[in-house]
Amino acid sequence: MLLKGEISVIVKLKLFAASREIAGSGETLESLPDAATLRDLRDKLFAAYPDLGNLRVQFAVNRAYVSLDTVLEDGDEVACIPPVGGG
Amino acid sequence: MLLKGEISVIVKLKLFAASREIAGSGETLESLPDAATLRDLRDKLFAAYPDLGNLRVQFAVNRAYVSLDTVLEDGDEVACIPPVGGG
Amino acid sequence: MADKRFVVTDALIKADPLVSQLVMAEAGAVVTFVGVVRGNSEGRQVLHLEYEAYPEMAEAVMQQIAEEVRARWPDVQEVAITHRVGRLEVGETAVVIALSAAHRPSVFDALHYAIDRVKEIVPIWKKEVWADGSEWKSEQ
Amino acid sequence: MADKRFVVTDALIKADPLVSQLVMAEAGAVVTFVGVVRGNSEGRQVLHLEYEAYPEMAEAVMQQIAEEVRARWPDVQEVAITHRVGRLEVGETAVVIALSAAHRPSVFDALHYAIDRVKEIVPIWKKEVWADGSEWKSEQ
Repeated sequence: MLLKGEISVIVKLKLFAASREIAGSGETLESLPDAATLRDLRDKLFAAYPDLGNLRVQFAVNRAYVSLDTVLEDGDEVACIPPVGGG
Repeated sequence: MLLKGEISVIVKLKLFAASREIAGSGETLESLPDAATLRDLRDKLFAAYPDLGNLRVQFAVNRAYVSLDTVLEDGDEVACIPPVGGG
Repeated sequence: MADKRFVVTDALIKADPLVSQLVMAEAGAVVTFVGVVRGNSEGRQVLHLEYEAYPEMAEAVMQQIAEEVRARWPDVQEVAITHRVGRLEVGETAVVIALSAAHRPSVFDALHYAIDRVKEIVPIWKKEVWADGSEWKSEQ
Repeated sequence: MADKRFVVTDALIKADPLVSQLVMAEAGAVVTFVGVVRGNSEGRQVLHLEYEAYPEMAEAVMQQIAEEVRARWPDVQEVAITHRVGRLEVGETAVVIALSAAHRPSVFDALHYAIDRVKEIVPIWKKEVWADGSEWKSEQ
């Protein structure tokens, strides 16, 4: 049995455009403690790649924009979304 | 020398859509006295084809909408334009 | 003429040829209005339409409309209008209007204005043909 | 899929295929917005653009925009959006939006709203490449 705080959630993280270039990769697996939120993942990312913090990124979970309070589940697809520029 | 009131102006009259059907022809030559106006031609047409008077027609001279006071010149192209329905 | 901007034709018409005419290095946005023959008019089933034009004047009036549009919306760069005539079946395209501009905000109102003016002043007429009759129709 | 309404693709895109998708017996008006790569951005000469997408989410967000449009303008019948990705040259089409309605008045504002929302929320990114550098660009 896993205790809270242990690694129990693995999410797929996708990074695009400027965030992909900063992280050096378009897709990674991220391991998080049980009950971790999107905010926790964001803080981890910003710590690893400080330049990401200057990008005004949003995040999506399973292809929808969601609040940073969203609790991540094992197998979630999280996307780091810098300011979009379509059209 | 022609006196005022004699036939001295011949215009080409084009009729379209409902006005063409009422007049039975899409193009005629109309003979008018010198200094005749578009209003004179209109009145002549309405007398010949009373149903035209119910159509709310406009007239163009040489492919532009003009006032009924326009004096017609020999060789002018006059068009009888019932309410348009393009688009 | 391949690059004529204001055209009355009895051939099938499409949007992309007009878009291609208007695309230049500085045209970031092209909008089109495509008017399609509807199968229903005030509750009656339309079999087909017959469009008739005064083509020389219609093309001149289309050009006048383009000048009106550019006078009111100076950001609009180019305007092209093609109207089909003859017998049109339900679902076929009767008119295409295309406008280009470097940036977006102007083009939507300008496009709306252009189609309204086409319906108001271009000498083109439309006869609806139903199973039991026909009639020249106008929005005026 | 031939009739998919919301598409991210690396192929050349055109307006008429979307118009054809939306033309039905009751659609009297189809409007399109065609976004074209401009050769100039804030005074700098653009060599080409690189578009990148999160395609699965981009197509879902396009569908959400269509639902927003139909909620605000109930006269709008159908919406189709195609966005191209990859390397695009100046003058090529980056995005096409098409809307259909039985009658005209709604479609112009709805089209304006749709392109604004595409630029605001669809996860697609654009890198401008100049002779002396490049940059990810956003209107946000």
